Amino acid sequence: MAKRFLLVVATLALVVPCAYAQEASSLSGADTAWMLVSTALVLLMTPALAFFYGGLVRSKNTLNTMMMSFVALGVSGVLWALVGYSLAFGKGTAFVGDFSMALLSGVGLEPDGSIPSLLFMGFQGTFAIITAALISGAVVERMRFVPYMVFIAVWGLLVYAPVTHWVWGGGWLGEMGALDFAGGAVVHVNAGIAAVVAALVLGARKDYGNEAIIPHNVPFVLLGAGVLWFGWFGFNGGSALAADGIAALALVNTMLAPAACLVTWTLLDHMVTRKITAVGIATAIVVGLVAITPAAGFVTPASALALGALAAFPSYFIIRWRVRTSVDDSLDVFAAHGVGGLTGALLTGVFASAAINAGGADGLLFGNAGQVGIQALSVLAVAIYSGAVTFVILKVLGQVTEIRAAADDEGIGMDITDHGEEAYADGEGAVLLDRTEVPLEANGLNGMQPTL
Amino acid sequence: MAKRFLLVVATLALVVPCAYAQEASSLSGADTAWMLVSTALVLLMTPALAFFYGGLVRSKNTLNTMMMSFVALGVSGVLWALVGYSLAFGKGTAFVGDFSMALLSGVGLEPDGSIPSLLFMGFQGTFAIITAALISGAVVERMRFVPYMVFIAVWGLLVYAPVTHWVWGGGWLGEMGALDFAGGAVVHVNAGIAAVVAALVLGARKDYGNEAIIPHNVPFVLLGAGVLWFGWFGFNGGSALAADGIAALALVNTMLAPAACLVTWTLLDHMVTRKITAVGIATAIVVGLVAITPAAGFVTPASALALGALAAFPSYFIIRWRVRTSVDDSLDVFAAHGVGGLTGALLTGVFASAAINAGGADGLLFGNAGQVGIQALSVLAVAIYSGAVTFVILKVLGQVTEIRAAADDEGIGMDITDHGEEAYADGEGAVLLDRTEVPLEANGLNGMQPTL
Amino acid sequence: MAKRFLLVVATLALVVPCAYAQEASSLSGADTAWMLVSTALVLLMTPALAFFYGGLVRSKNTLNTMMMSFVALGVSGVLWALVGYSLAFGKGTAFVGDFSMALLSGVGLEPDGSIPSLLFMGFQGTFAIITAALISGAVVERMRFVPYMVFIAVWGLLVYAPVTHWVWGGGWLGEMGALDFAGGAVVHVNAGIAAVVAALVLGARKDYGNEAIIPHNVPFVLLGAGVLWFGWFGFNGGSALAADGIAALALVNTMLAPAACLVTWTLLDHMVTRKITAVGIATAIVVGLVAITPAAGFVTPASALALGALAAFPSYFIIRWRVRTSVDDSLDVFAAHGVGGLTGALLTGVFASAAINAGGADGLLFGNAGQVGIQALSVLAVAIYSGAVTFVILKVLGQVTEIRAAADDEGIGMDITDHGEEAYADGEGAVLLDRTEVPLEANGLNGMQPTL
Amino acid sequence: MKLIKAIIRPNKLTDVLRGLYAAEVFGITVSRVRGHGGEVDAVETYRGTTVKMELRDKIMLDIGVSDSFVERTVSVIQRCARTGSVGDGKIFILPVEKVVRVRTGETDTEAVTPVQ
Amino acid sequence: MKLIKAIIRPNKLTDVLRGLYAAEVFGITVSRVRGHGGEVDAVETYRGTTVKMELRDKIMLDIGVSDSFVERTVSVIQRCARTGSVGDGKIFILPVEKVVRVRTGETDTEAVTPVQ
Amino acid sequence: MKLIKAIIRPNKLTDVLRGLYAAEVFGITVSRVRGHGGEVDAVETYRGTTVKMELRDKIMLDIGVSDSFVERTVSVIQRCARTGSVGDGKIFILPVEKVVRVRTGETDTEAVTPVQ
Ligand SMILES: Nc1ncnc2c1ncn2[C@@H]1O[C@H](COP(=O)(O)OP(=O)(O)O)[C@@H](O)[C@H]1O
Ligand SMILES: Nc1ncnc2c1ncn2[C@@H]1O[C@H](COP(=O)(O)OP(=O)(O)O)[C@@H](O)[C@H]1O
Ligand SMILES: Nc1ncnc2c1ncn2[C@@H]1O[C@H](COP(=O)(O)OP(=O)(O)O)[C@@H](O)[C@H]1O
Repeated sequence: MAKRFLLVVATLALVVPCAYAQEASSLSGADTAWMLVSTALVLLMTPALAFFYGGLVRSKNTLNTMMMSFVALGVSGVLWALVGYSLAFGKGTAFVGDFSMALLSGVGLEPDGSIPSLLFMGFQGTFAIITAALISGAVVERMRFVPYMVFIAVWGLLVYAPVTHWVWGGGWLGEMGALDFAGGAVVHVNAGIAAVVAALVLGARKDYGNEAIIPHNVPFVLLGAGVLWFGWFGFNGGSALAADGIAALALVNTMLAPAACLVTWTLLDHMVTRKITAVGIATAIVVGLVAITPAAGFVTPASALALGALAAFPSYFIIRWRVRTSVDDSLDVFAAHGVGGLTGALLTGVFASAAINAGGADGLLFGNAGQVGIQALSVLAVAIYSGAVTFVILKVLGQVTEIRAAADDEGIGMDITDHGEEAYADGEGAVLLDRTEVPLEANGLNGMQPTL
Repeated sequence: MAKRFLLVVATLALVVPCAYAQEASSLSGADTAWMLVSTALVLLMTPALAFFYGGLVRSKNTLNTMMMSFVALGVSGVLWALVGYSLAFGKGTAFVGDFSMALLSGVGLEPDGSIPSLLFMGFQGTFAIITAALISGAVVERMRFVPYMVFIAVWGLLVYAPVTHWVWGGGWLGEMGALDFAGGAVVHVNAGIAAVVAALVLGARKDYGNEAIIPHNVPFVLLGAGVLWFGWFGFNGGSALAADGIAALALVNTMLAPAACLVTWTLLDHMVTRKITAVGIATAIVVGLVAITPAAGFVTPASALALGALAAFPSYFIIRWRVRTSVDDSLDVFAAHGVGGLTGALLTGVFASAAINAGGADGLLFGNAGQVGIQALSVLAVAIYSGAVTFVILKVLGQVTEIRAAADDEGIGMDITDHGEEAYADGEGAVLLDRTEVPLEANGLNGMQPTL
Repeated sequence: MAKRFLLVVATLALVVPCAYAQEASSLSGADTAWMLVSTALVLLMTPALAFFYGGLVRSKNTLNTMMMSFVALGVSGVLWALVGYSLAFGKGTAFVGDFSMALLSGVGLEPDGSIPSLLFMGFQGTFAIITAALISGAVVERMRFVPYMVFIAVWGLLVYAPVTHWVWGGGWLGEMGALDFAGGAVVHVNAGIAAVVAALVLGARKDYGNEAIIPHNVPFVLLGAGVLWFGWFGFNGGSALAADGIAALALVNTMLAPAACLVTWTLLDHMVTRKITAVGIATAIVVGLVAITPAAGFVTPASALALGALAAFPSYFIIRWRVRTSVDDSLDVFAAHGVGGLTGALLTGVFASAAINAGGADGLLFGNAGQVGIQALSVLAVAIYSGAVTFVILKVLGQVTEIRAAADDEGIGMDITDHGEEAYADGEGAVLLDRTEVPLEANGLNGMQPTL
Repeated sequence: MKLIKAIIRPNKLTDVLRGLYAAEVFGITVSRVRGHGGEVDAVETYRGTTVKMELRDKIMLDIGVSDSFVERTVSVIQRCARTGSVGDGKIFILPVEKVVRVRTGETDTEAVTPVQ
Repeated sequence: MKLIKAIIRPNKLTDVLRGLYAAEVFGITVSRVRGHGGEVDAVETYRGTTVKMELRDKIMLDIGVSDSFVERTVSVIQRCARTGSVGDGKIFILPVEKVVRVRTGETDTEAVTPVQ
Repeated sequence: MKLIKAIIRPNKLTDVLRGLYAAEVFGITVSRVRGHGGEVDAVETYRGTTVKMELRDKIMLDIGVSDSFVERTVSVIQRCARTGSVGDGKIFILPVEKVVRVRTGETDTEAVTPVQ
């Protein structure tokens, strides 16, 4: 947390009244309260993502898609605590942390900044979880579930943890001055690139391009978008690591940018197709949220409005173009998160203002053109590393096992084939098995009277 | 925030230990933390409303109904930042603010009370959004979407902002001593009256009174009600603008009043129809929440229980009566919000106690009968202004464009006609278009191998 | 709150910087902020439970099931404020409180610890609500709704309030040193035992064991699980009653234990059935949450991981076994909450560490084998009392009225028979009644023009 | 005995049912179907994917009637389901060899006479 | 060849299916339908709007059988679907001119004989 | 006039519709059904309750055609719906006594000729 934390403390000192009490070694109840909430909010984003993604697929793959998010809560969460956190925030080198905090050794209730270091670990863990889950949008409806679990486990350690270290863990990108308030590059570009690579490695769904594959439950998509927005206040606001003015700035920007993106998207939709779509509005919210993520605590609210509005354009047109290609990035993770994150990261370099946040830097608009270059470089570095390592992981995994569902299974739907369940069932024609296999003891109990 | 803020600081001083640190010019981390959370909570109420409303309509209008809420997050949110906030909280006159803070000029991280003024702006913005969205319940299933967007944009500036100024922005109602803790008049009476006027101007749905129009997804209604309740803790609790005793009072009252309203409604339902309905329980929750809104920080918990229980009666019977009239206030915005807000505002005049909140006033029960009169006047003023201006806006808009969907479109359902989407689709018989329109570049990519 | 509060203040003093301001008689803004949020979070758990349970039943009983949770928000909430709180936290004896705080007399904004005592009442009230609602999972699809309401009303006063007093209200279990951070015994064992007793008294559903009764909406189950997790951060984190290191510990443990449980359950599912099920993952999350509840603020994060992983085993196999018996604990409340709570309570006795929380105690692993005994005794006491009194309440109630739905009604589904509603309706073949019964006044209005 | 299979618009169902009851036809089975015919297809767009919806929601009625009821049943449906625009639907009359009422085992005409 | 169209109660489906399998009738198509007949209508209330539900959930079975199977199929359905209360349903027997199995092109009796 | 009742796999619907349009068969009614035949049953588990799903999702087409169209309609369906694995479905050809177009009152062959 090193560098980032210093910035935050610096700005903190300007706005918090009880600043005298804010030595590096003491907890702040207020900051702790806000970070407790933020951690809960970011954790909620993963179930929200499950609904956003789950509503967009066909009903026969609903559960499979939702579980790709839910399982990350387990797999990525546990691995983060065991090693990921240490690889990301351990001292280590400029490129990766170390194992000094593996198994959470030394991560306790002592302050890290003004909050317990354990809480910082938990907060960062929720980021690791959702980043992995984001990738799933590119591989739904065809990737086998067990290889998927292995993939996100490995990816979290080999890709997410080092990239986090680069930017926030004292690594080279942070040192270089790259601004990434809450994860434009670390989370969104990273997941977006991994997604498109995974889509290419897996290949398109067999119906892709031949049949109309349309969302089975758009209200779920809206539910997901709404709750993602809510959770994102913790994502961006919590990245201030304190309940201070910067948190307020980040939170309000996280309200304004998606609002502006939504309005712009609505106008684009109306001009291009004469219809304003619900899936479009949901997508716009996410794109606006993604784009403001790297900038949230570094730009003024007016800039956030502009940034949100601008971010609509590239993602809007790339989504329209993508579906006409053979790249089956099924739920447009690249267009929404990769491109949105890129736009946001570059525009951070344009709009950042040291006047609003002394812990940040000035951007192009305030005379520091170089920041755009630094931003571009940070995105590029993350994209190349993430793309390459994701490719290798999947290819190796593909040697060990079949990562793609059989064509028949794809036809039947992965809910039945991989999970043995249906999302919506009415029980007609379902016949109970197993009654005869009741073990002896149970048979005894079976003989109990149904009512006492 | 003038007057209101003074009240709050006054009460704050009584209960916060570190009161010495609470000068007008310093931030409180704790208050900031709570207001960050409250802002997020109130924002979440608009998606929640989308589900509350969306579940109550027929499935062919699900997305249209939900988007009427979601689009307010963009339109009303952006306009609030651009001008609405300044019109509401700018110094101005007793009747409306000014443009001094337009484009958020001068709204930064400096304290307004004990929180950053930007955060106060954001918090108030979430109120502007949901108030606009509330109105949509009266016009669903028949109002064209683009005119609706224009309507809420204009309404937010011409109705919501001035009325807010009257009560909270230093305007005449606040000066007069009207008590409105979190928006009984500003939000609920205001939206409720606008809703019934809009329903009358638009006319009834063509099937209204002829066909049974019943909720297509009651679980969504319950989801909406549950999440609204959750968000309302920020709405009412956050209106204390501090993490103090008054916030606790407001929050606990916001828990008790709906609970009491729910129990009363349940008994009424059982006595009148012999059935306790889920839509009834969801409605009761909302009515209880609406009724406690103006009173939340001014009455004791025991009064909140009484107030919640009493509030069930008028709304319950007005809903039953309304459906037998020709007034197609489709989702009973008037009965729930207009009447609930009125009941709450008047009962605030009855139950308010200066003993529990020195920043408030005594009500009828504590010897100050005049307060009921002030409350009645404030509701009346808001109702007349809101009704009249809403009428004018819609009539003018009706001159410019057709605000009502064609009868055929109403028959088909607005999801398809206005949004080109279906809420629940299985893709059967859907044929992919556009493959031939692939631009050249894309065609190139089209030739890419499906797997690397 | 007596004993528990002292522990908390003790630990508080160690970690909060402004400790000098933390006398028993002063409020802390930060702690208040966190407890405001926690109260809101726990309240949200009951709607979440409605979805968790509602998704697991057949669609014809969706609303009935959901309303069993929602109605607790009213019934249990109101009764808690009227008497329950006083019975639980009034001084009284070692076995039950008294009526000293009935009608909330004396429960105001004065501090109880570092938060307003009213807020403590509200926070505890949300626990009373969800505990009652939990039981409903055992009686869904067959218990009549009005008797159910009476049951939870009485149960809250005769079972929940006394048991709470034993552990947290200064009663004998607390005095004895039983560790129950957020309600392993008070909430989960208590509800789990009541559930299985209720299932036995009511008898199995008529289709149970003959027909396949399968979940009608698994996404709702996942939604419920996701939101329950989110709310549980308030449940466990808020039980620290302060925004301090212990809250952080409890919250992070509440993140890690379910994650570990989820991973273990996933592996079990894969080994036993070759499929990883969504209902399984949702169940695992709940079991992990239940198990960490008594331990959350007393064990290290590493212990939380172990505890979560271990807790998967008993619940997993008991669920598999239970469905082969004649005990129709329909949604496995016993296996998830009773057994999960038991496992958690015992493992708290194993993993508790006074080093991480001086307000707790050492467990078996840290040389204090006796703690396991105390834990076992506390679970046993709660189980016996809860089981016996639940049995008596239901038997008495069964004398007064029919508590079980008629077989025909069970066949039709309780949504129609008890609530006169359908969860999902398309209005086909629905005919509007009542138009002729319009009262005279309404008829007048009926004659109004549809458009102005 | 005949089986009358009618495909109609969903929003005409209420009218048709009322008409049938008035004509003393009480035994009716209704299903939700989708149909393709001469109607213009709706175009929908999901994130840039444009699709043509070639099927429209329709309602199918299956009505078993004794021979003497055929004509009036058909004419009620024709009258009540008609809007005049393309898409109003079709009526098929199929021969039936035997009808059985499950509850009583009554057959043919007795089987379709409603209980009082 | 005949097509047996049976309308039954949803909660009798499991029993009927078991009965049919026991009678060696394996080719069955099932649809969810709603029916109006002699049953009492349910009344529902939504926020003061009272509605009468004139249609009850039913299941329709379509079973193509060769002539020799008609009788036993009908009697199985009659036996397994009966509760004795109004609403048990109807069975229609329709003549079929030809049956084709898509997979093999087999027709008529061969088409409805299940694969081993 | 005949009514062709075809049961096919859901994922073959698009192909079959395309084939039918190409063969100038435009009037089609589609319903979602479930079928039991020779396919292996899916096994599902919900919290330890293991169930066998004996019904598979299928699509039923109802197509009213004049006699001259019967053969080509059947052959299009056979061709487009075939995968070769068990479960491809069946086609039933039923006699129809009369067809009426609701909108115009036209009957029989005119009734099934699509509007231009
Ligand atoms: N030949 C047919 N066989 C089966 N169903 C048909 C046939 N023709 C039409 N239908 C059904 O009737 C509906 C309306 O038919 P359409 O041709 O669009 O209108 P119209 O009958 O007014 O000319 C279609 O959507 C379809 O469901
Ligand atoms: N004449 C009919 N044509 C088509 N379906 C019918 C007919 N009569 C009854 N049905 C179907 O059978 C169901 C049960 O019929 P009903 O008359 O209520 O009971 P019962 O057969 O026991 O007298 C109805 O809901 C309807 O779906
Ligand atoms: N005799 C029948 N009557 C009605 N529907 C049938 C009959 N036989 C098969 N079907 C339907 O056709 C589907 C496929 O039949 P099946 O016997 O599984 O495969 P195949 O036709 O390839 O041998 C079934 O799922 C069922 O819906």
